[in-house]
Amino acid sequence: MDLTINHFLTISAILFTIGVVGIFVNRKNIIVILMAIELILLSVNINLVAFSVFTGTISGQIFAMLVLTVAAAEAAVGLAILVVYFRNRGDISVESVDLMKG
Amino acid sequence: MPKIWNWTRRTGSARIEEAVRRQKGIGAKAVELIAFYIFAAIVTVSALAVIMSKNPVHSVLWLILTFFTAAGLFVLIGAEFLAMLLVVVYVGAVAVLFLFVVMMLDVDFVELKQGTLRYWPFATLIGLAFIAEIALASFARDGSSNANFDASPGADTNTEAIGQVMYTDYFLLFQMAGLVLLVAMIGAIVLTLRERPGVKRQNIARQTSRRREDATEKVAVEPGRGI
Amino acid sequence: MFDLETILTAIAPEVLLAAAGLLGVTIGAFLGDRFNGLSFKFGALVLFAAAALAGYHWEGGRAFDGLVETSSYANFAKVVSFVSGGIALLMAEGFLRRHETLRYEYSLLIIFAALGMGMILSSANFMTLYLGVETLSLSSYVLASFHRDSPRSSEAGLKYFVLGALASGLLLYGMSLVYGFSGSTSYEIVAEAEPTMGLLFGMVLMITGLAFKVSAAPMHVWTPDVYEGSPSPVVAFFATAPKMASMVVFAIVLYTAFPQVTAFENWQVIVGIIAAASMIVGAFGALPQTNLKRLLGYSSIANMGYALVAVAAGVQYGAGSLLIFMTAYVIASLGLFGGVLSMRREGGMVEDINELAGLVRRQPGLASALTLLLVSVSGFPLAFGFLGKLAVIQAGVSSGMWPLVIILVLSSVIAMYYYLRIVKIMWFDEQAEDFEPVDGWVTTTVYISALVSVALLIFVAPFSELAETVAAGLIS
Amino acid sequence: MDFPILSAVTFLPLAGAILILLIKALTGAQIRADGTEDDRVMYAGLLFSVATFIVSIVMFLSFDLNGTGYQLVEEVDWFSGIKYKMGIDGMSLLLILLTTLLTPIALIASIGSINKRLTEYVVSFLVLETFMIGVFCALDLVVFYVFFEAGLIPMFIIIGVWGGIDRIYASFKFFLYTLLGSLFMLAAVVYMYLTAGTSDVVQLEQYAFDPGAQTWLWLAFFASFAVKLPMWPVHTWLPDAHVQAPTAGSVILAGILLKMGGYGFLRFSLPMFPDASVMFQPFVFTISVIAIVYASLVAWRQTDMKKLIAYSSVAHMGFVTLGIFSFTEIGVQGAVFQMLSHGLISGALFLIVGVVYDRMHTRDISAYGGLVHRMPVYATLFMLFTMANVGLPGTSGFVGEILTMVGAFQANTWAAAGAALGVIFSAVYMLTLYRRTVFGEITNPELENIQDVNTKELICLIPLAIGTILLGILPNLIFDITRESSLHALAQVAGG
Amino acid sequence: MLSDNFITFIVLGPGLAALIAGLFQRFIGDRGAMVVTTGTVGLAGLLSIYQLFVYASGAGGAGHVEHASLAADMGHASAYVGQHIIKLMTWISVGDFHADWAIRVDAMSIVMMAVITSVSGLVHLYSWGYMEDDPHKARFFAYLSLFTFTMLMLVTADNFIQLFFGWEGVGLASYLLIGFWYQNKAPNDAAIKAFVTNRVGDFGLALGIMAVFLVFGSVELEPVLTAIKENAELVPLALAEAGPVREIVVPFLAWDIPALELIGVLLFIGAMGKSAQFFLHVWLPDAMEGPTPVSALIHAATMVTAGVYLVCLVSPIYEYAPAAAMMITVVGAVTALYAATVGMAQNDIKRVIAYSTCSQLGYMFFAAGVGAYEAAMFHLFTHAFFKALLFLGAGSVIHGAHHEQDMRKMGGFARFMPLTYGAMMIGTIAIIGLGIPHVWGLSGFFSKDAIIETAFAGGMNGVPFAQLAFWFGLAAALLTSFYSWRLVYMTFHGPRAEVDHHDHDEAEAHDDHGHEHHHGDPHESPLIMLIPLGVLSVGAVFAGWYFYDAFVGHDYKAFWDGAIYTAKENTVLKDKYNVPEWVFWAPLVVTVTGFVLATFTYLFNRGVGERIAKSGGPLHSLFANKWYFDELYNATLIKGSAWLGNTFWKGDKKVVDGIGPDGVSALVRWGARRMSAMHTGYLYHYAFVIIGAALVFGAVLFWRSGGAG
Repeated sequence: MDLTINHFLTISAILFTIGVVGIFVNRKNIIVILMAIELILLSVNINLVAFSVFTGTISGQIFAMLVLTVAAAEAAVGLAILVVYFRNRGDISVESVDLMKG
Repeated sequence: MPKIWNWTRRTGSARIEEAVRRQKGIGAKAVELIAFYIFAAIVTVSALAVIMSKNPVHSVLWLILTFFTAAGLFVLIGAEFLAMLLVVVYVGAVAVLFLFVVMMLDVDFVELKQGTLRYWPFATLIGLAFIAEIALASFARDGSSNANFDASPGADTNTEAIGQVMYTDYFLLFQMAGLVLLVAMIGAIVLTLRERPGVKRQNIARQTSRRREDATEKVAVEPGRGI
Repeated sequence: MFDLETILTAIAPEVLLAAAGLLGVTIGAFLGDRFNGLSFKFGALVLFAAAALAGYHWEGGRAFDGLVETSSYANFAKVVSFVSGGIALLMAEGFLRRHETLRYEYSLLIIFAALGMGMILSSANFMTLYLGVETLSLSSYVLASFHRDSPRSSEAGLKYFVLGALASGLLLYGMSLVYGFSGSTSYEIVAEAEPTMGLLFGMVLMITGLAFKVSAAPMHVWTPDVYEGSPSPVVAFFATAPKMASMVVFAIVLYTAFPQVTAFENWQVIVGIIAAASMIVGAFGALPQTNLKRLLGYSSIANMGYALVAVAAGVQYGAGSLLIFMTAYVIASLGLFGGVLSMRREGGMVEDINELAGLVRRQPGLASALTLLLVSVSGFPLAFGFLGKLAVIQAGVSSGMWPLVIILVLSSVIAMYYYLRIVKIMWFDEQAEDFEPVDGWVTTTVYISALVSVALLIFVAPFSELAETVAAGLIS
Repeated sequence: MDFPILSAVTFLPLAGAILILLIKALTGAQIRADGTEDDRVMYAGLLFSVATFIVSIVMFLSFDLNGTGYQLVEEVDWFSGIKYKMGIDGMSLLLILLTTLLTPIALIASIGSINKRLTEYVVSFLVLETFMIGVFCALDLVVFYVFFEAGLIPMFIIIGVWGGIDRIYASFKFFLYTLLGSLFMLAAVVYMYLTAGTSDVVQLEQYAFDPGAQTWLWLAFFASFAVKLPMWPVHTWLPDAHVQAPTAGSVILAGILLKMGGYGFLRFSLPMFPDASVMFQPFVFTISVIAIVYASLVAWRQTDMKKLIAYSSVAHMGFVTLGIFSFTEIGVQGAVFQMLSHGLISGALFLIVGVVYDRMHTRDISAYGGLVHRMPVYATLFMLFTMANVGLPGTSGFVGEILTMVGAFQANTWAAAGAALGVIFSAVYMLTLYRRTVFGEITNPELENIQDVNTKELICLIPLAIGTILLGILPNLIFDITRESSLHALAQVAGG
Repeated sequence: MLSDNFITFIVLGPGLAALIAGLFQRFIGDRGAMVVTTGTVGLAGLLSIYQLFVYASGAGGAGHVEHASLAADMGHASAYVGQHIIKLMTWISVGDFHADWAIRVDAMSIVMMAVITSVSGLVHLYSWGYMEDDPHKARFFAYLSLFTFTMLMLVTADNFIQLFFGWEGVGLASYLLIGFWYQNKAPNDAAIKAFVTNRVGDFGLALGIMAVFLVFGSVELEPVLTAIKENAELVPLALAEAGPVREIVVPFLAWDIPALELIGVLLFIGAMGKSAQFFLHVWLPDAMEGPTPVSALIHAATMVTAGVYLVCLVSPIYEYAPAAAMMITVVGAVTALYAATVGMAQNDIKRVIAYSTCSQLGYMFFAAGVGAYEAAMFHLFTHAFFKALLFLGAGSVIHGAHHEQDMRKMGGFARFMPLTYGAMMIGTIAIIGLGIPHVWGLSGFFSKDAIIETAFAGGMNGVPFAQLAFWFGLAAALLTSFYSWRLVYMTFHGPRAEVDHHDHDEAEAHDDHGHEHHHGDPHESPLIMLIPLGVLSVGAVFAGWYFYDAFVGHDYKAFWDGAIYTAKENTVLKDKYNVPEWVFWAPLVVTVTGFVLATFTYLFNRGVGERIAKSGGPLHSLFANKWYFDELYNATLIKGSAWLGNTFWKGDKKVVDGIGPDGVSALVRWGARRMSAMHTGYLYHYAFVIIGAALVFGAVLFWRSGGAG
């Protein structure tokens, strides 16, 4: 049995799902949400790389590289916002993020 | 294992590589698969641990593990350059950033992490549905056909293949990525940098020019009263 | 390979914006706070210049091996986006000054956001699209939490960020699937690929991600909160330029990357569902609102729903309508947020709609202009918004999407209710205190956009012809 | 193209409104301490509305009564093949004249009784007048729609600002109800534009829509016109709107706005969807008759004078639909006549109520009684309009009713019989109203010193009284003008 | 010689006078208004009587031929030629629907004009005295003249629409006059009742006119009636098939009905309302709330006879609509008897006369029903005189008794007002139809006996229900005699009753318009009121004798000159000479019987009547309470429609609004609250929504692809 793309797609899907679930199952800590986002981006990268290799095109890997870059940027901005938020509220509990609703 | 792959890369051409791959026989495939399953298991478990662990510091650590393992997966199919980037960027920069922030935000994490258990069945359901959908969509493709399998098309090595297009075909993207980073930088600075008047900073010149008269004050204290 | 002329034909405005952004960073580094005030004029000027450039290179072109390809359709959207972005920037200055958050980074972020918009409008490749989206998004996240000392602002930024990142993830995952099943990230090649299930699923995920960017339901969830929490000038920006750009990109991506019959049939249904949901959510959600910004947030959701009806109609019927509708919406929104920015009392901003009570008695001009703008944004005859809605209905009818048209009609009536409620408060209720005067940019914007809304109702012919022409260009 | 007289009539009031606003803006707000405003703005508005009336007379004179088709046509390209096209035939000519007549009357009636926010008031009325005239002039569906809808805003403001206690509810109900219907029409208009490739009324009349499509298009148009007219059971906005609106608002509402529905049926539904119109005839008859009987009975039980008259309007508009959908020349002519006549009568009745409302500030019937002792002239005028509303021969009310019923009788005897039943009830409720307010002893001591109608009120009422009687005795003045357009409206139905 | 100018003046003059008196009363004053109206109407009366004589003396119309347009070939009774139309102007002309303002002059209209204007003139004059103390004299006279005008328009209409104008116009005038004393509730209620009940009749009339138009495509009298006479081939509108008009069947509501029957019945419903026939009679007694001159003019002499006039006018229709005619016969006969029974038990002097009117109208109707239209018209003509006389006499009594109307409080007035007494005696004898067969009698004798005889003749000829009508007529004659004498005895004979001014609320009402209290004896009325009584007495005595031959006698064909049409088979009028001898004598017998009974009960044994009333047997209660018709209508129709109105009104708010705008808006608000509540502000909910949406969209995709893949 060969190592096929489906193996990678599967693991990517699992990772993606874990990331997604991580976002909304987490009720206490925003920072974990940010990490979940990183997981999602990682899953995308696995996808891209796998596709790149299995279709024999390079652009997927380039794409993955860009995603990586963006992920870093996102992490920076996200954490910056989180810090600002923490400064204002003194708390990073997800459940306290409800000043605005309705 | 990397050795095998290096050899394969050197053949340079996709067709030859394919032929070689076919010649490797069942044993090699088995090794690949075993490696994959190991990595996959670790990735899954550690990813789960990221979102489940009670302490965010642990989460970060699990995240690092996830990235490492994922890098392993990349290596497994020959995307070495990206594997390297993943480790460097994520583990070196992002995860550390996370750790840094986690440490900086002085939160009682233990207290935060309570009572998430009851959402899990539901979340699992959603997750399974999601995986099912993705699988349904993706596996429509004939998975066993790896006809175009090539991690470094048009080049000998993976890095070379990327390098060939990075600054040529995808020059624009490279620039744009730079701008994204710039934006992120400006954003991070504008949000977090602040010069608050109350903050005590070290002023060496002032410290050194300090005299005793400035620092002390003589007070006549009446007996029995205190200051 | 790097033929400058080709590049400029395609993305001259973006080049300008990038250069100006970098220049701004440099100037800022040297001048520091002294650049704060100036930067707004600088930014606006740059945006207007970019708009002019887009107009100059109207026909657009293709560059970077097809990474970017600009059409006149995209340029139309660029002009509107850049101009509205510039105006939003001008309106921001006074507000930020009063709130002591006047910083040149604001202008830079707007410039970069505009750059992102330009890039996505010019994109012909998912990678370009993604980077553009991220440039826009990251700027937006920061802008949303620009009032970093305000809990609401930072919460808005946080929500926007987390959900935005999630949506980006979906978008990206979709892109990866599309890439995987077509073998390319170029629209052209994707368009010719066999629409396998994987491709279609990727497309669906992409739609989900893009719908988030245009704040269409049910990916709208961030919108009300962000509108409420973010600083008003930022919301004025969010409601105008990026909406225009994202919506047009939404259309361009669907039209150019997924034109296959199977794909079209599927995305039409899904976009239709999104449109319907948006119209319903926008109509119902706004009803109980008392915060004007939040209300306008829901209103924008509803309006995006209308726009998506045009998108769902397909390139042949909807492309031109989309431009007309979005332009009308942007013009009206600019004025309305000018109104929001005018609501200043006792040194602070007020946002409750009841603060507008009896406005017509004290500031009849403002009240009348706002009334006209509300009329326009509600798609009621008397203002340009009507033609926008007419165009959308036309798109819906011509593609035979009757259920959508009926939902559009019903939701319009409900939406009318809350617009009317504002009119009622301004005209019928006993008056509250006067608003304090605001700077000229805001007032001018309100009046000009009201005037333009009315004028375009009458002298719409050149405009609509232009929209039709550029849409026709998209089809061929 | 000759002098665009139609545009002149249409936009003169708007120009006046803008001018008044400009002058006010330039001279500064003149709000006195007690919140009242300078009366001069009212007279300025009056000036413009009277000028409009005069211009409309000029329009009347330049209209060739023997001509066929649409006259005084103006055409300017608007966008995408949609034209700003104006033109009138006999029916619209008269409705425009009714509009330009009632608007000054409404403004005169407001002098003295409206004393807050005069500028806005006058401007609202002038703007409203422009839209109303525009509706009757428009020969392009989109243009028609614009005018048709746009009128809601000023009326909304009129009810909402100067209305009674529940004015908010009423104004919203009025607005949203009518809007809902109209939006369906808009969708239909778009469909027609796309199918026929034009929104030009003249061309659409020639275009034969597929019968299946006609059904839906007819329904969409019906949704709009039925609400506007208003037909049962979508009539409930009307009593509320009337009760809450200021007198002048009610006059315009009943006098003109309601007519847009009937006008729409004649101008669009019949010529453009003849098959569907025929198909829906029983349906329209049914609800028309229900409207007549139902509204009459409800009117009888009212305690609020305006509400009573409002329900009576519902009943009377039932005759209009009855006549239109009889598809006979007699019925259609009768319907047109009924619209004009009802414009005069109901307008006058609302003015009549306004007279005592201004003095007593109540519309409760039980607060009155014995007015004849103090207000003989008022009682006389009231009697005249009561009888006109009852449909007494010799007044204009009769002619419309009998013709529509004669028309309906040919199509469906049930409908005619039901309508005739409504005529009985109309006598019941109007006479009851009259007896309880005008006759009897003065029981309410506040009525002891009530003054009879003054000159201003007479100026408002006398033209309407003259019109009511004149049209009752010489209705052929009208029929000669509307014959052409009535036959035109029927041409497709009869032919198809 | 008939003159266009005279006739035009007769018709339009009163209208003009009414206008002047009504609109310019402030300028010309009460006296001016009275002079103008009385003068005009009086002049019109004189002229119209002159015209009548001119016409009648023309020996069947030969003399009145002045205009070329008037039928040159007289004597063609079957052709509708004996008429002349003065067209004033076009009224309504839409398609085939053409109605002019016109004056149609033929025998019928001339007779009616004479009756109307002469009685009206006298009533005007009478009112000078009767209304002397009323502060609103100008208004009153304006109304009277208005009535006269509209009534004239009615009888001179050349089309159904103008007829309807007059029809409703007299209704309006009646309404105004009944409610003349508007301060009080009773007159107002009565006025509304009258108007509305009439409207119910008008409902039928209007539908009838519509049916006429449907069948004939015209609403003008001449083409319509000619078509029937000639049995023309017609294509009714909305029906495809042509056919001879007498055989056309039209759909009406759920039935297919012969056209003429339908029209006949519908028109008769109109006549029932106006002429207060059974079922629609309830308004007439109440109408007595109006001033007495009004009762005399409108509710006795003229307006109420409009129904009879209408039936006679469209006689061709009924000639070929046997069922409709039968209906008329039955309703007329029943009314004649019914009203008479009620009349016996009333105590209000005017109400007695009102029921008497009702009853007499019944006579006229059944006469028309059996085909003796001429007899109906004749009775209408004579009745106008003696009934007006009775009313004016009653008015005089009331006036003299200080507005007391209750006969129980009268008695022995004969010596206080001998002239009035005399007039009333003449009226009474006239109405009971006293006369010696084949010899002579008062007006009522000639006309009523003619009716009874034709009814019998009709019975012989097999006209359905004619026999019944005959017997009912006889019975009614008995009762008529009884209650008429009862009235005379209770009022004028017997001991002088104490007139107590403090407990009659009817009179109370009139106090505040200036009528002084005369605590004392009744008195004779002023001369100005007595003159009309005198003139009418002359009419009541001689009119029947003088016009018998012309109206129903040997010259009738020439006199009517086609204005009344009878089919060839209809010979009742001639056959009335062929009835058995006892039929001639029967009316006299019953009349005398009634007289004897009344005399016994109310003159010789005063108190018997009162005892009967007090004992309140079921029959008496039934009669006294008008057979409980008011109660019945109140309980069913009025309460019913009030309930319906209330229900609808509540339904409007609860159901129509509740399901419609209010319900929808509540639903929308509810939805909006739910929608708003969904936006919890929590990130995880938002994220969930987004993910869920993606899932759903994916599912949609798979579902659309049929689960493939």
